[in-house]
Amino acid sequence: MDYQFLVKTFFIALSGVPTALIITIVSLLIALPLGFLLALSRINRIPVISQLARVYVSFVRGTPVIVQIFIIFTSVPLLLKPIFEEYHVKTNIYDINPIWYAFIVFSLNTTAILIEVFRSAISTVSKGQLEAAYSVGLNNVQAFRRIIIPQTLVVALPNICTATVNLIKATSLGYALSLKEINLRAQVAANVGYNYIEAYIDIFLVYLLLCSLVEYLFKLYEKRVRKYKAVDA
Amino acid sequence: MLEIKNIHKSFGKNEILKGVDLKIEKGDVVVILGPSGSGKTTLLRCINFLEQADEGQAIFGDMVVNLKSATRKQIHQIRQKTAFVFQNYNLFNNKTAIENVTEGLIIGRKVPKAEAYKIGQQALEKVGLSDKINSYPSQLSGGQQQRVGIARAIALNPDIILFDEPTSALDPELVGEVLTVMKTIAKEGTTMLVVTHEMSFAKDVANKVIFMDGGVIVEEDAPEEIFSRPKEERTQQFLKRVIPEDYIYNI
Amino acid sequence: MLEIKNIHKSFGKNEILKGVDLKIEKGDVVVILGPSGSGKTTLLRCINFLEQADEGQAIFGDMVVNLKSATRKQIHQIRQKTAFVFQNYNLFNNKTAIENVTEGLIIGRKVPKAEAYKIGQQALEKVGLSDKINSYPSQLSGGQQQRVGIARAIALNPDIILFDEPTSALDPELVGEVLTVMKTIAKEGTTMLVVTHEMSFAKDVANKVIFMDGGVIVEEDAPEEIFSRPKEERTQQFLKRVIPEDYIYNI
Amino acid sequence: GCSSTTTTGSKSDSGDAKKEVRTVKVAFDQGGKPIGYVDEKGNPTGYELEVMKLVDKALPEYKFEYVPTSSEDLLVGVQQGKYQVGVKNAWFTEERTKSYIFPKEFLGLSGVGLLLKKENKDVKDLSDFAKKKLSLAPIAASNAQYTIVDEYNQANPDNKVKLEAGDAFSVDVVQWVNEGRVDGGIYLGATYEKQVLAKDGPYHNLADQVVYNEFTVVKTWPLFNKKEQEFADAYDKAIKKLKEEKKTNDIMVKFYNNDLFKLLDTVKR
Amino acid sequence: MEKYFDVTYIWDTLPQLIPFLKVTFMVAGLSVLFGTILGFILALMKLGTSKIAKKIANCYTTIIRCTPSIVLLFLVYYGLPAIASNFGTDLNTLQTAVFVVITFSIQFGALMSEVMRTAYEAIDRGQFEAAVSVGLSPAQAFRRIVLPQAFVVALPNFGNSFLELMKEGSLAYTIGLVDIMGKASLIISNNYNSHSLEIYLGLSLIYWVLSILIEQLFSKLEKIFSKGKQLIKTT
Ligand SMILES: Nc1ncnc2c1ncn2[C@@H]1O[C@H](COP(=O)(O)OP(=O)(O)OP(=O)(O)O)[C@@H](O)[C@H]1O
Ligand SMILES: Nc1ncnc2c1ncn2[C@@H]1O[C@H](COP(=O)(O)OP(=O)(O)OP(=O)(O)O)[C@@H](O)[C@H]1O
Ligand SMILES: [Mg+2]
Ligand SMILES: [Mg+2]
Repeated sequence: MDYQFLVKTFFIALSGVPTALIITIVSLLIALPLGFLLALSRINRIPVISQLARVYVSFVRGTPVIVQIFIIFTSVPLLLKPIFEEYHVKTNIYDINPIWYAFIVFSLNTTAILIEVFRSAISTVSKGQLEAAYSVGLNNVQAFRRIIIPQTLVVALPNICTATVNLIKATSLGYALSLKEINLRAQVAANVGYNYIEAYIDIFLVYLLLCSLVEYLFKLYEKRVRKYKAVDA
Repeated sequence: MLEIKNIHKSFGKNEILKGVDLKIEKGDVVVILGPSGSGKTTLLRCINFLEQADEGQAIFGDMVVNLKSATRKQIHQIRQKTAFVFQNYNLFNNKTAIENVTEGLIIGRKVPKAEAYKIGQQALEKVGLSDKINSYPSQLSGGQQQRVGIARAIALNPDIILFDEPTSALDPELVGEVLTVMKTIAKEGTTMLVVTHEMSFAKDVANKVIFMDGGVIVEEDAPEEIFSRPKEERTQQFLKRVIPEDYIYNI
Repeated sequence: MLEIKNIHKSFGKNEILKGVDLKIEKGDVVVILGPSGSGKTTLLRCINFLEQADEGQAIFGDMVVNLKSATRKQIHQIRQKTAFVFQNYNLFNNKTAIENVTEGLIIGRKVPKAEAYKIGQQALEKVGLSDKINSYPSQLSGGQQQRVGIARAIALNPDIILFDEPTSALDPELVGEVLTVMKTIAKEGTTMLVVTHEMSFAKDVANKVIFMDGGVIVEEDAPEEIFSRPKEERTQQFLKRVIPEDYIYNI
Repeated sequence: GCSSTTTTGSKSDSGDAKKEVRTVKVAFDQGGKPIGYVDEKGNPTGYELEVMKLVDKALPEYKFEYVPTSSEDLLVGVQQGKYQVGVKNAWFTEERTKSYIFPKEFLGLSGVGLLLKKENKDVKDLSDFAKKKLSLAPIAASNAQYTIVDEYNQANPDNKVKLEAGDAFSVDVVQWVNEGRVDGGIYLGATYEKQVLAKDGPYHNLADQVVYNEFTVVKTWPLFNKKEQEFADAYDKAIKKLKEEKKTNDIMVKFYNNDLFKLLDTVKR
Repeated sequence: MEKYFDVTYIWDTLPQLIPFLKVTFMVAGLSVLFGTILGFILALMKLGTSKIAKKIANCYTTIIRCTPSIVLLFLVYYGLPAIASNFGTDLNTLQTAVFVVITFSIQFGALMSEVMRTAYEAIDRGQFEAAVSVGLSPAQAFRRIVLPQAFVVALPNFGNSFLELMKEGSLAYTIGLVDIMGKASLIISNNYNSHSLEIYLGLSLIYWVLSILIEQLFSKLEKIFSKGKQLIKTT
């Protein structure tokens, strides 16, 4: 075991954290509202959208993320290129930073998971809450923003936490997109002297730190938003 | 002030309301009685558009609204003029008592925050909960929750308050609390339409009692009349069941 | 038949039962009254070891059990002699009515299946539910569920049945159903210890009424006595609140 | 958790070592056609494996057991002693001798070049490539080709090639170059032969669109676990003989359509 | 795009991939079996009265949840033999599949412990109390009343975790165990990395169909086991 390398690579792996976090945050920013809206469409059985959402969820949940990454990474440029050419878009599609692919894949993926999370969470908020909001003169948007969403969030929070932790872990697959995230940085460092054992230990430590920190923050936040639940008996 | 005409409502094939007419004047306290499933809740909900009626008209002052094809704006207007007190309170779980009361004012009516708080405090005081202003619903007893529910309704200063069995989810001992509050605001001249099983309230406070069964109004009259001399047989039967003779004590 | 001595129970720092003594003879129907939080439920639960008391004795026929340090075997024996009817029914959701009733017989008492079914059927018949034998709790109304709960208790043929507000989760109209059943089995001589707010039941059926407050027994007496001439002030206050004077009608 | 002091395989339980046949695990990168791969019938084959099979025959005191795996696992596994030796078209670097034994005798040769679009056919090596500021397909970090570019960059800090690590599985160099997704990729001569030049190659239809400019030939080595000096010595003896008998040349022609041994004099590393 | 994309590759791959489902199922099946047992033990620790046991179980769950599967796989594949060799046992001769199953059992156990804990807590305590009040022993009450109901609550989550596991199983390829995903990779590399898009599409098709089948199976199971429950929510 090369301890010097172990320490050095730990910091190299750590320098991949921002990349992992950016992907995570962007994906969540897209997936949270989208997942919520699609969950509503499924609950209210809005035709077409609801069925599409269903197929979409089942595909995304049914196939490995790495395969999804591959499909998006390979096919998006192939599909876009003729469109770009047709409309004389100047940008070279291959100059796009691969992080955009990561945004697409992980947002799509997280959205699918959050649809299910929100679907069950929304159904725990009783219909009476919405009716009461209407009865005091709130409109739909107001009722959702002020009454339903805050309550849904509390129920959904533990599952959102799980989804976030899984998302952070999944960003390690970003190496397939040549993204300089935690995993890839450590592996590149390991390649020089083939110090893979040390590299994997470092990857393990960085993810453990990162994810338990995220979990901890979620717990704190959960405590805050749960305050209205008082001391449940 | 409020007139409902020929309201019909079905769930699937089940016709629940079969043409109900109703007229309430300003300051009236109207109590609706009737067996379970007779459509009392449905009637109230249709008035407040929590259900969409299949047919019928509501006349609110000079506003005439078709209950089936009301526009969003009309619905909003009617909801601004009414308030609803739910059987199981339906307080906003994520808001404190005062926030529950002011929510509709601040967000729905755009009343300035400070003013809304003042109105809210007065309303909570009226129901005797000045000391629970910052409690969450989960920290209140059922009776207290329902009193917040009533405060929420009166704070809106609506033309009419609809009550759907406001005491039936309460322990017998807490019923008193809520009835007292209701009596107080009734005596202040608030117009109220109340579905309840509390005969004492009907007898003491109402100036009209309506007996519903099977989706129609069977009988309506002043409370003294209906309790002592019910004309219809169904009314008699019902009253007998709800007020059993052996319930009479002389303490 | 059952004697409880000096039962104490605290939750954390909160002392809920502060030394309660109780004596029930065979065939007695004892009703416990008292304001919310006075410890009525806790008392019943301690007798059935659903809570472990901190101090106290139970004397069951010739069996003397220390409530704090009872062995598993003693607990099991006492539970075999008692049955509990819960406020919110607590029927086994995954079992039909008849399975609910026979579960304790077949599994707990090792009664052969066929015999257990016969007993179960009789019990369900007694509560008027012969036609609901194969319904799941979710398919029954609240009153029906509670009647299954009572059938489950009487099928065990226990020495004593403990009732904890068996009607308070019911709609006012369904209360009658359950009270009628309770009256019937009381008249058959079953020993019962009943926490209830139903004064009519207490008055008609009980041969002893106990009034509890603040974790102690304030007063106990025959129902006629306690209702018409309560000795303690707290009892008077309580009864006034629960049986409001204006609740009296002459139809 | 991990110790490099792990005792190796079955050595300990052979009482009198001389007579008993020792089974050793030979790990190989199963995705490395035509260097090492698993054929349709599930048999391990490829240039490096066929040579190892001959080495096995020449060493009666050893019995080779071939373990197909990924390149990452092979590297960790040999270092840990899970496998006694690994072949994966590995090249020599000084740092790696800290983790593995490189024997005296190399195992094979590998032609490395740039795969380019036809119009860039005059880009002959990495320095041309860098000068023109062309973009390079990502290479898996554990791949030897990554090292070649990396070393070039360290040697030529003012004329660097933009090097990105990625993953082999998602990169289809020929197609990417042809599409224009990248300008070029580091490629193995052997693969180019089989994939594009061969009549039945899957990208034979692109033979007119892309070119392959070889810029170097390197030796490839088996990696031995640090404790396997004795085994490495035995390997050296056996392979030396095979090379003298030209057996390795035949196998190379069979798998690479090309005999790189002819160029051995020009090979620097 | 037509130049590269050749649909026939999708259909041609399917029959080559399908036999390797066997491996996928074997890994998933065994991991579910052992993982469920482990999860049960962990759930007991979390629900029990011992504070230390609770701490240990929670810590375990956090660590495992925070470790990417591939890293866990390597830690088990190399860590276990390294630890065992300190005790004089040689685990390197074990089959690769064993390590894969151990890895995913460890992971599935952590997931399941949470699923089981929440399912248990979702069952009203009154059910247990009613059962002991009719004279069942605590063990009988648990087995006959609480467990069957908790099982129904846990089923959907169990199904989700199962799907998750099946997909993660594809990582086994990294240490040389060829399941359906591994086979796809092999086909691609035997094609010199060409037409990988089509092959992966074929692969995802199989995964998708499989997951739909599993989902259906679980919702059927849920219906069968939740007799008596179906009306609760609709009132
Ligand atoms: N959303 C609904 N869908 C289908 N049927 C409904 C719905 N809401 C109410 N019903 C049915 O309409 C009938 C009348 O219900 P309603 O709640 O108005 O009665 P009610 O007079 O308020 O009775 P209670 O005293 O029990 O509250 C009942 O038979 C009920 O089953
Ligand atoms: N598990 C518990 N932990 C802490 N406090 C408890 C617990 N159970 C009951 N209490 C407290 O004990 C007190 C008495 O409760 P108990 O349920 O016995 O009253 P009760 O007389 O049955 O009242 P009610 O008529 O409302 O049912 C209450 O203040 C309650 O908050
Ligand atoms: Mg109603
Ligand atoms: Mg109680």
